[in-house]
Amino acid sequence: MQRIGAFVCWCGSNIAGTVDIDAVTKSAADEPGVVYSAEYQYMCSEGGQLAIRRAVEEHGLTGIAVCACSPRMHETTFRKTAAAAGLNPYMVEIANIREHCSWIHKNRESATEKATILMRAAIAKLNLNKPLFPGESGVVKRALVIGGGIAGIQTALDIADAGYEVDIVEKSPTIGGRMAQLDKTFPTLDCSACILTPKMVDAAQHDNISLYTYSEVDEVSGYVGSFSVKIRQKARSVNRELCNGCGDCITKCPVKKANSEFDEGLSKRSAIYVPFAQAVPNIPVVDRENCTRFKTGKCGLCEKICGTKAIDFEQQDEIIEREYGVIIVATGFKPLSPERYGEYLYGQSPDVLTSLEFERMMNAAGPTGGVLKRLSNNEKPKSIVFIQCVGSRADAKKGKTYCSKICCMYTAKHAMLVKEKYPDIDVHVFYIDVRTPGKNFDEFYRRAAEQYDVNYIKGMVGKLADEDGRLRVIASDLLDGKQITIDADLVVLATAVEASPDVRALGTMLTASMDQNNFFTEAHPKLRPVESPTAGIFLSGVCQGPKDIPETVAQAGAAAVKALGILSKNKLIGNPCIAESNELLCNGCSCCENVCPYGAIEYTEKEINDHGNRNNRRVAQVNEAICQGCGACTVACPSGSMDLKGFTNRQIMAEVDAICRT
Amino acid sequence: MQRVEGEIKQKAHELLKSGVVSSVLAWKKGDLVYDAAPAFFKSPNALEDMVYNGFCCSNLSKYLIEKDSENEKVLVFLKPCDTYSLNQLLSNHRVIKDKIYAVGIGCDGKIDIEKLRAKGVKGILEIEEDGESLKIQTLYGDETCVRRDILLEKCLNCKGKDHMVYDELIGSELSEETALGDKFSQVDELEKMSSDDRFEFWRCELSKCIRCNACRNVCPSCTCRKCVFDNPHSGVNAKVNVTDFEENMFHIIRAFHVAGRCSDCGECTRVCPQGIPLQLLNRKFIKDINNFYGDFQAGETVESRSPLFDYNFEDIEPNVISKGRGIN
Amino acid sequence: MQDLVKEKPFKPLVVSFCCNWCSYAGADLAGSSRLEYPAEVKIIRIPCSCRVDPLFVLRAFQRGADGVIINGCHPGDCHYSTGNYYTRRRMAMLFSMLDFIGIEKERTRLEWVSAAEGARFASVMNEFVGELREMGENKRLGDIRCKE
Amino acid sequence: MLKLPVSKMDELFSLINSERTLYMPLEKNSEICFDKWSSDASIRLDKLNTVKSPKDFFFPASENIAAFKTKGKEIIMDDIRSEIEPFALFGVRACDAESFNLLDLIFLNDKDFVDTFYESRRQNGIIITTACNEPEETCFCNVFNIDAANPGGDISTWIIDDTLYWNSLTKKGSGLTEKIKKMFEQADESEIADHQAKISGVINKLPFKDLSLDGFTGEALIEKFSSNQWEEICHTCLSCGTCTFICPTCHCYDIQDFDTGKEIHRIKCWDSCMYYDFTLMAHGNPRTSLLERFRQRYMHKLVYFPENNDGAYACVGCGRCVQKCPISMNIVKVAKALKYEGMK
Amino acid sequence: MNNKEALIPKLGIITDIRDETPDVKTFSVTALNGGVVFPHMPGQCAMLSIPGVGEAMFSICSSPTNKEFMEYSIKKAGVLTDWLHLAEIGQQITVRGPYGNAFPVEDDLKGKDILFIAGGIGLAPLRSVINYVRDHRENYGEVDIVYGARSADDLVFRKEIENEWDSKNGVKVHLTIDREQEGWDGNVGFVPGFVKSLKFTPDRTTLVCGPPIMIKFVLKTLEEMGFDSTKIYTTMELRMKCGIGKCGRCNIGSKYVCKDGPVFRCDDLAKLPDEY
Repeated sequence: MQRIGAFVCWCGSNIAGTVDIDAVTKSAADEPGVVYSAEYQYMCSEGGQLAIRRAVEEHGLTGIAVCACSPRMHETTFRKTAAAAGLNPYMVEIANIREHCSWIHKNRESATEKATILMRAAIAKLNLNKPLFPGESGVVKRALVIGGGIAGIQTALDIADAGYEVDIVEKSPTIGGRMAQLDKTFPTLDCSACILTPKMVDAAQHDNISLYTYSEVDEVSGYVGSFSVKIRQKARSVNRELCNGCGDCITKCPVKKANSEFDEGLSKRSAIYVPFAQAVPNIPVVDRENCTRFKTGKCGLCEKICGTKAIDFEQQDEIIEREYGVIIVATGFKPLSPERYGEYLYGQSPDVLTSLEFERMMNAAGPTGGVLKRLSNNEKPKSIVFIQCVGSRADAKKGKTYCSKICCMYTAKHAMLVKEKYPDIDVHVFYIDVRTPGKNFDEFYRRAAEQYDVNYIKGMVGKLADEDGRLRVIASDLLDGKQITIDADLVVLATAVEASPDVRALGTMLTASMDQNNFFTEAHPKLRPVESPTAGIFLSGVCQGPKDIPETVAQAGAAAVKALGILSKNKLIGNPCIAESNELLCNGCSCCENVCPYGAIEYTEKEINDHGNRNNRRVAQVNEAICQGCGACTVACPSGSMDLKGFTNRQIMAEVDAICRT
Repeated sequence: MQRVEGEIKQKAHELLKSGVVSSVLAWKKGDLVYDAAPAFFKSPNALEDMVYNGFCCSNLSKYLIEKDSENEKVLVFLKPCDTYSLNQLLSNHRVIKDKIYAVGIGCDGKIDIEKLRAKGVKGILEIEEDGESLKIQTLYGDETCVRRDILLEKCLNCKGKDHMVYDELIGSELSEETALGDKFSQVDELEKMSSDDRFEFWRCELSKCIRCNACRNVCPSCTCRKCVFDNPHSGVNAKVNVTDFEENMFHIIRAFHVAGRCSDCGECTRVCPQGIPLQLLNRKFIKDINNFYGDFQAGETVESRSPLFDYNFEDIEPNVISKGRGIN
Repeated sequence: MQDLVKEKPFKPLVVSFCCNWCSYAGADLAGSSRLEYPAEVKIIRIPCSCRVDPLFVLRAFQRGADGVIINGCHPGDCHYSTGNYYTRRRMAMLFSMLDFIGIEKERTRLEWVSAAEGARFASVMNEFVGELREMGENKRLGDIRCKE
Repeated sequence: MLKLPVSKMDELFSLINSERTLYMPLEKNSEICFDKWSSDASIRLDKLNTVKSPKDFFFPASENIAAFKTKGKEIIMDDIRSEIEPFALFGVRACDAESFNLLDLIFLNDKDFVDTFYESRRQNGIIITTACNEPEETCFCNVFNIDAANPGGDISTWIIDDTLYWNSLTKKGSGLTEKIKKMFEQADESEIADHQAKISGVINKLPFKDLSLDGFTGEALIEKFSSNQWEEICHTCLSCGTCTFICPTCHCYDIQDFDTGKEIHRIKCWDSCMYYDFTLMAHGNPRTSLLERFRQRYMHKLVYFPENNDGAYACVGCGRCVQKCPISMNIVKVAKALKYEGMK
Repeated sequence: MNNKEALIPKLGIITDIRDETPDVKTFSVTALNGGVVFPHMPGQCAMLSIPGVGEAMFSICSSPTNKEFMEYSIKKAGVLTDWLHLAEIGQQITVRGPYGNAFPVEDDLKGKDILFIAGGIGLAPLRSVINYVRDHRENYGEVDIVYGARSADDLVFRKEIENEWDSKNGVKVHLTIDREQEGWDGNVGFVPGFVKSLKFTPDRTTLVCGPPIMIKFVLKTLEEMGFDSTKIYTTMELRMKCGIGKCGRCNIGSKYVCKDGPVFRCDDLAKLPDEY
């Protein structure tokens, strides 16, 4: 039995104007558990709060029911008041008799009746309230960044600069990511490498940053503040400590036929290699699939040439176990492979390139040394056709339903770069819409179309046909409604941005939710765009959705700030209104686990004493640090063993009962 | 059937004797001809009373729940439809596969003695299966009956002759699909009625309920340690249905709590002493799930996840269903 | 004489569950915008629409409610990212079952109301109460003991 | 003894019904149970073995015994007891009629604690039994010395071909007979003898007719209680309440409060000793295991009850549990399994 | 209203609440217009209830000689008792009874030397007898009370024991607690061992009440000391609903605790199945 004080607020005339305060106050006194009821002009004012505190003291109240404005307005206020009066702050319930009553009803009689019922419901609930105590957990002052592209680098640098240690885990042998592959960046046309490589070096040299390249995340457990992660550092076959990066081994390697991932397969590399000249760290890696030593057991030239004895064919994958307070996902993207669209002849004609391949070709350090040529005959093309929206904005069966956001701009960039270098080449761009929202973006596109005379055609390309070595582009001009054909020497496909397909496994490990396109879901699409719904997991860059470089960097910084918000705390105070499992009732069926969006429910085998019967049972346990208190599990649980503190089954039923009591 | 019974006994004998299992869960012969009660057999000698015939209706998977706490392995015989329940129990972690040895056995439909009684046959002493017809000896003379006419409701909507999970199979060639047609036909019929008629129908049926909990306790998907209806702290507990509301609530919630997990094994209907067609409530949920979220058969695999614990961005809106009704 | 006894207009009792993050705020907005809707609607605040157990809905009817409406965030906007998707399935099942056993389907409803949709909240409530007024008292799913 | 052509039975029912409410086995929603007679009801006197025993006319599944209102610290108790209307049950089998005598032992015999709710129903109800024309294979009433051919109650009746024979056994019965006598003509007991013999003949062929309960006495209590047979037979019991609720002699009940919002009803309702929470207390449960609960039910029927009631078993052999138990467990099997325990 | 009906309660009012231990309170209850709600004999029980909260059986721990009010010492254990512990003076409750048999104060105990052995809250049912015996001191011989609890704080009726019972009128009280505790100079140790050390002669009539485990060991000790089980009484507690031997819960074998008990002579109890 509680000793409840009911306090009815006038809110000046806001409530008192329509609701008979006196009547509500009087009938509150008759409600079960109520030992004191009072009214006041403004409950939220200093005076009102004082009245509450005094009443708690004088009448030994155990709970406070305030009939006032929306709890969204002053619940916190009254909880503080309760705490100041020595009560648990969760022994407070608010009846919203302003927004939900006095402001919407004109008839005094019915408004008073409704206010009385709302008061009654709040008291009925309060009778079942129990003091709640938020859980506390410690914070490991270290961050993990998964992905070493520009997003990961930026986030890591920001966190490291703030004074916390960061580890970057990068799958490939070097950090740098997609941006390192780019030639120029829009809309300024500055050199991508020139702005990226210093950041890569910064990251490598930062005291607070440790790089784990050629590494992957194997296992994640724990929760915000203390994630425990297993990182698999794949065997490089090169001792990182001993290697001085001289490159002799690369020169000596007899295998020269491996496809260069960095050049999108347009050039070849040796079996022991660094992806590109500016790679960080500048330590080669043996590609065991192509290495003769690993294939046949013979060879070993690199080992012989190496002056520092850094080559180690026996090297094994190494598992590193670390604790982290936060994890930032920066897994980026990969361009969609257009092979599935037979109509574009990709993979059939060497003169059909993806934009990224084209980007490499235009790069002075690229496979052709920056010379634009047809790979079929090494001739300079006379006419180039760019096709946009390859795989983007398609129906779900054919490609991606979303707009990849960056293609319009990079295609304009490519067109412009071509025209600048080779003004005599005809450049055609097929587009559905040209989308240029962004600072100086539209100007950039117009410059391409107007100054550089790029032929923009609103149209859909139906198919390509190989006509005596030239590529016949058959398309419909949507503006004229006519079919047109253009003979091109080179066709460039602006392929969709696609989340790396292997991130789903990572998402599962992190219990971070993902959308059907394998992009990570943000906690709130508007208000929490860089946080995953899972506490302590943050999203940086394209892993959350297509973005250009400035947006990626901005989001990377934002993710860093959010992460720092946790790292800078010594203790995390949880929300006490979270799910709670009654182990005596739990039957271990996993229904709750299935619907928890946060992975906050774990099952353990535990000895349970059920009225003297002891046995081992599989029971659900809610991790206080992870649960956010949505209550999805409570309804999934058929036995009612899962309940939500602060909104228990009994409390909600009591409210229902009170409302329906006529 | 006799041959299969022999093989089953043989298998039970073999596994008990060799110590692979410490008990056998099967059916035991009683005094009355149609009496085949679920029973545990712990010694090879006891197996004499074991029986497998047209009256072995019980879905034995329910008895496997928490057998894991006893550090012993149980041999269980499961008809094809029972294996769906086992899978469901496995996926809900209520049964540990290692603790059981499941032998799938063939089934050609089981007989509902209540249907025979409803035909006015009294004083049943002997029943002889003669192909598709049954010869019944009673205290009041001999009767005959077409087997199909007195098959259990669940057999008329047989899920097929395949076992979903088993360690080995015996007599699966015996299996015969006995399904007569669309298992949703009765649900469809009800849906076609007016709301008033449906209300009337269910009032008549549910008012028969004596709240004996047989439907719940026999259900292999109802596996709560303590049902909300038994828990004084749940706020909805009650020993009997005092009002029609309690009848409705009990049956709606009973069906809802197993929606997406109910494999339609039909045990609830079989055991209801009052003959309430409880399967209709479960099948309504199954039909809705199939219509709204795609065909789903609970217990088909251990991995299958209840559609109620899943979602799609484009799921149908409840208001549309209740207004349109025409989503079928 | 009988003609003189004016029948009291039927006032349906409506229990409205509102998700704290969207609909409850939407209802607050309706209030601060002074948008009228019938006083018969009584709101219960819940953290997410997925907190609504079918038992709560039945409970409301048992205790004499004439209609129950559950309000949550629009699909995709759930504060907890997926809660309302589960609500949608659960309530689809429950409403369909209520309909199946002959309870007037119009007595139950699931609506998506965002924090910005004060006007919509008011209009949904007006519409719902309007329909309930036409339908009259809930006679099929009440507990006679609670109505006496 | 009186008699009446079966064709005039409707008239008879109508007449009885005008005097007191008449109940009998009727078919409703494909269920046959005792229900209020009306001229258009579907009467099923061929199916006296209703699934539910008629015990709920005297011991209803639930009844309000008190109502309270609370206000602050105050409790207001309302008198909610209502008068019981006079009624008659027609078509009660011999076994079911005997079950009321057993319930009387519980609810009426202890003069200090008479169950007055039961008492007033009993006082207001007249039991008109009907001999079983076709005992079923599940019947074993003869084991309890109940004669299906010669049923008890206040009035017994026989339906033989086209004639209804009527014989009052008690004062209450004669009282009713007096009022309707004009419809009948006199009959002689010899007229039903052949029929009774025929029924006895059938009973002699019943599978369980030779069930013996020798040795089920208080003396063998500990031996029966400690038998290891319980372990064997209880194992597959589902702990449902089917047997309890359809049993004409089971009489365990619970007392629960229901808050209607306006007042609190104190309800006395059927309960089953098979349920886990039947004996659950805040600090433990004397019967936690299925075995203990299962044993309690049958020990009560076969040992405890006779020990407390001069050897009367709490079973009348109606055969309902034999027919309806979901797992075909029943009192016959238990009695057979425990037959030799404690026998000297 | 039919007052004959045993299941329909009477109203009572809580007139006093005393804290005995951290989880035991003693409630004084009178009829609405004062006086006891009904007369009883020592050892009998009553059903107390708060409508809507629950109903449970409690031993009446006041002596029948107290005609002004009844007392119940109640340990916090479940929904109803939790509620009662939060109740205030003036709270009305419903009471029905008296139920069960009583200690044979007027026959078997008369003229005998009596030994009371209690543990924890188990003193509550015996208190009624003790006070009855004290009030009719001339009818009984020597009286010794052995009482133990987990700690000194868990001893109920401590003031009464020390101020009114001990060493008055030839009543001796022997207290013990399970473990050493600061400020305790009495005996330390479990009740059975303490009983043994006190070397009572086996001609005593003994009344035992306490937790089941204690009872078990006390009975064993008494047997060892040569006590005759026909002169040992104890009182049982099982789940009870009706209080009148009908609802079917509280039986041990064919005996109903609410009707045939709660007081059992140990030789009778030994004949019953071990299911309590």
